[in-house]
Amino acid sequence: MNTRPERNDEQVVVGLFDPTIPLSPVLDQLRCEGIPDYRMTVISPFPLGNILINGPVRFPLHRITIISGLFGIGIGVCLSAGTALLYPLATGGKPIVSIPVVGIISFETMMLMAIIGTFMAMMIRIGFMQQSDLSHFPRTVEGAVGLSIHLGDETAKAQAISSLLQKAGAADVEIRTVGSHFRNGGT
Amino acid sequence: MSQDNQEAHEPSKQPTWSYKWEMVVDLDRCSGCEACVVACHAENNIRISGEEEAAQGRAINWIRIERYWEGEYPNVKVKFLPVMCQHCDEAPCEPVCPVYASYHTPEGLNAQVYNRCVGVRYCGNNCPYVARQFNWFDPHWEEPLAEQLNPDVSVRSGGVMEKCTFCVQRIRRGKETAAKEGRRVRDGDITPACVQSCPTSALIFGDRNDPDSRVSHLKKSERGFHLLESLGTHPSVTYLRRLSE
Amino acid sequence: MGVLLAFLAGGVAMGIGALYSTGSADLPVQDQQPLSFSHRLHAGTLNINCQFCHRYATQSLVAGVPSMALCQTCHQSIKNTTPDLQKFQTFWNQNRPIRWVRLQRLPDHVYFTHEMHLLAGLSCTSCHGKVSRMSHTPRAPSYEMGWCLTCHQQRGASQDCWTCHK
Amino acid sequence: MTKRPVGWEEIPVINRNLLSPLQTTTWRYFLWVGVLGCFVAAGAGAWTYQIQTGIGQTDLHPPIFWGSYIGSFVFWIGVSHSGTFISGVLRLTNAEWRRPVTRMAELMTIVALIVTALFVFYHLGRVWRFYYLIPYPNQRELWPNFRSPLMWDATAIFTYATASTIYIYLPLIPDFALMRDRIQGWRKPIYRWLAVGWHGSQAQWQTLETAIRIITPLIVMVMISVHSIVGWDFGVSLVPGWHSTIFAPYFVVGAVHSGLGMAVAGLYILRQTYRLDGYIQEKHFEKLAQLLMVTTLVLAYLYFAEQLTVWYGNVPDHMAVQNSLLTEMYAVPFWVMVGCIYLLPLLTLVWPRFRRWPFGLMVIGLIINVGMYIERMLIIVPSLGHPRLSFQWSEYFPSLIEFTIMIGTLAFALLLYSLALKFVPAISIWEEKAGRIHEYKTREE
Repeated sequence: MNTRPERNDEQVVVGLFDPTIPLSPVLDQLRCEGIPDYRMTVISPFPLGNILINGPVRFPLHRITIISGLFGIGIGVCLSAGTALLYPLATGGKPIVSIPVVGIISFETMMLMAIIGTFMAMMIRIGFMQQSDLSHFPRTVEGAVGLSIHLGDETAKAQAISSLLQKAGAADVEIRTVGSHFRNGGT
Repeated sequence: MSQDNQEAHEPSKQPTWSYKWEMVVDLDRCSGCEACVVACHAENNIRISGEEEAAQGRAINWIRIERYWEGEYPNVKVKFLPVMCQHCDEAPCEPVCPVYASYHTPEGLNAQVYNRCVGVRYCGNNCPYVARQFNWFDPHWEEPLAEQLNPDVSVRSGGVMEKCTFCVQRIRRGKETAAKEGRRVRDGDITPACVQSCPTSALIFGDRNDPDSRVSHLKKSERGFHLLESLGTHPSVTYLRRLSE
Repeated sequence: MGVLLAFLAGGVAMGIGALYSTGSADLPVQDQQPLSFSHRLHAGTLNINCQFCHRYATQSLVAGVPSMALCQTCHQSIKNTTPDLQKFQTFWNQNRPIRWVRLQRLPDHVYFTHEMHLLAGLSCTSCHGKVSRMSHTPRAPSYEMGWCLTCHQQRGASQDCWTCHK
Repeated sequence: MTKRPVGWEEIPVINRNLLSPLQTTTWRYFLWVGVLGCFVAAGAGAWTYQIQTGIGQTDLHPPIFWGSYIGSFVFWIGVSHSGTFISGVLRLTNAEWRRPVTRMAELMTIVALIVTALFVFYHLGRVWRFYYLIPYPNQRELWPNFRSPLMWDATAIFTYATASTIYIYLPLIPDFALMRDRIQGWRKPIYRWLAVGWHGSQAQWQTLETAIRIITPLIVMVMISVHSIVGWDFGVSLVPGWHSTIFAPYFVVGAVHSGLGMAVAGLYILRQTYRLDGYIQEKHFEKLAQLLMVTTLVLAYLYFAEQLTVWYGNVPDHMAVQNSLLTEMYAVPFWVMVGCIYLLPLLTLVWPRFRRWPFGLMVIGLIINVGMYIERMLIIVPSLGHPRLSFQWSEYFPSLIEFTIMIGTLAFALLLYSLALKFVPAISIWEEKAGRIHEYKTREE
């Protein structure tokens, strides 16, 4: 899943495309060349909408939301009912464990936990997807859509792929070698 | 050492009695003299507000005599209504307190724990009798007035809600005396300051769980009513209607 | 720049805090008694009952500090060999009270009665510790609410707030 | 005024335009911040004075135990609904026009929530004991009383504040990444940290969008619950004039009403200050004006329903409150309020031409907020001033200290907002880009 290269001198072909050019045909061509999906990364300054790469396995974020929401209900019940039972003090004819109160507090803690849980899961997920600094192109900031292909062992394909990208309409193609000097922003 | 050897750790064998403190206010006897107000101030270390604050409506009184006028001069009739905390069984002030500073004691008293109070003042809003009073500033007594403070009642700092306690310090003492003698509190053992000072005996205090107590008898009077009874707060203070009406 | 600002802010806060806390903290110096009275000697070696000196414990809220006359019942027949005993005699001769520093304190909002606790069968040492082994009585650790509550729970005493709060 | 470019070439322009407020600061900004700082200092001084001497520095007295602080609390939490409503509900309904508006409104939410929390502290009689309100295990073995509506409130506001912070942060991540790349200096490491290694790969976009999609409906529900609970603070009490079932929905709509008003006003001011005419267009104002029209009508309907019920029921305790509003003590503020939040918006917003007039809308937005501030006070004071035992009837007007604190806090809100604008772009940059490309593509087809 994580494509961070193991070796230091891995080659990466990077193509920068005008965002109006549809990328799916390019990706299909690359697949024909025998590049597996997990070696390709599409980088854009805004979401492209349609999913281009069958990359990482779908992430069941909603399940985490539900689980942490249920956990939140538990917290709410503990707070509103549990603490009242720990030191029961009668107040104004209201029961020690008052159902509407438990409902209100549990609702709030459910929402709190669901949102925090979803957020944490998402952050961890995004953090894990932080690939090599190579996949970071400052030029995408200016509006280009980047397509990077990690070659892995097949370094010989570099030229072929680069011309393929050029033919597909890439504004700029670059072959980079992953090294430690790319650490800071990759320029 | 002699004390060490006699350490006794079995729970206390004191029998416990259940009490339900109640007050009866006979409006027919109330002359509006406000002796109760003064006595209450002295007994309960109530903050002296002064002229200026009184004008702002901030004078703290745990018991007040409300005056209602009827008719036009010279045919005026005045009605006095002593109002203190009604110690409601279903007190609206209690559940709204976020920190349990206001709660209901097992003896039916509506308690205010001053040191727990953070001063959100919701209880004050929700009391339909406006019986709750707030310390807007720290209290101050000129010397030597500070020497006459009641040591059994804590001095409330600023920012704290307070109200009539039925003189809980006297109740506590009465119960302790009774417990030492191994008996139940007798009717008349405990008199809150207002009751003690009322020259016309318009105020009567006692234990409703004691069927022979004076309050138990007076509560059954056909003159009896509760203040704002329709709100369903079940007050522990019963008023007796004036006879002249 | 940011770090500098943080340090500056922290320094100012600490300075203000230090100024603010001056005089409010309990310093060991403040606990210095006018005479070095030893509980170990009186309650331990001499085995005097606590309530011989603290005589009001069974009858009132406070245990009470003995009057100098009470001390004198024994001390009139004891030779003033130590400087402290001589100091004591000076106090007595000059008709001056000894201003003991109160070490066991409860806040104003707590209602505590020695009487009821002794009546319930507690001993002095349950709360005050083994004073018979203390040559210098230390300031009592703050009697916190949770500490009181634990005992009340164990012994089935009342846990109603108004039992102890006034 | 910036010319609005077409197509994807405009992306660098968007970057430049929207990041420029973060990179260049004029002397006017410093002056503005300085002036606000003075007001904040005055407010802080007033609060310190109040803590030292006592809460009696307010004009509160029995039976009016709540006053301007709680009124302001309700008002500010209402303002906080701007962000959640605009960005939550509009995101939920996939309204394309929301794009340039969301970030500003969300920032407003966060700032308003901070201010809201402040008013709780101003209000406390013994603010140094505020930790009694926090549920944590302690040696006293006592917990807060969750049966109290104030604890519901505390829980709800905590949830809302946390959720809103997360909710504004999520769409900020790509922008933080952009600023990490574009902005040098002391802010860069902060942005790097906040961008959590964002590089814009499709998988990251997918995860982020899923998270936003999940959290959006949740936060809309939280928003509704928060102001319902604020309404119940009043509604569940016994006080005549408060004890009403309509309070929860009425408060929610009222909150959205003032939130939208504030958003319109803020939008106009930002557009003028940072010359964002190319981004915030008349159509955005028009949409907001339409929403305002809806909230005005719904609010007026709910208000009428409440007052009608009281009037027809003719219960003396309740009538005392209503009479004091309609004809007696509080008649002037009441009718000003009616004019500000119902009549004026209705009379102006019905005109289609007015709805496209940004300046006019800003004025209406501010008037609505003045009206809503009065309305919050009028909910609290007349009701408390007329308890059932008429011997205790009383009146109240905020003291100088209260005014100073309220104004200082308003300045604090503006200051926070102004400072935030130097740290985050006022318009969500990536959403703006996505919107442009979306527009471009649909135009091509």
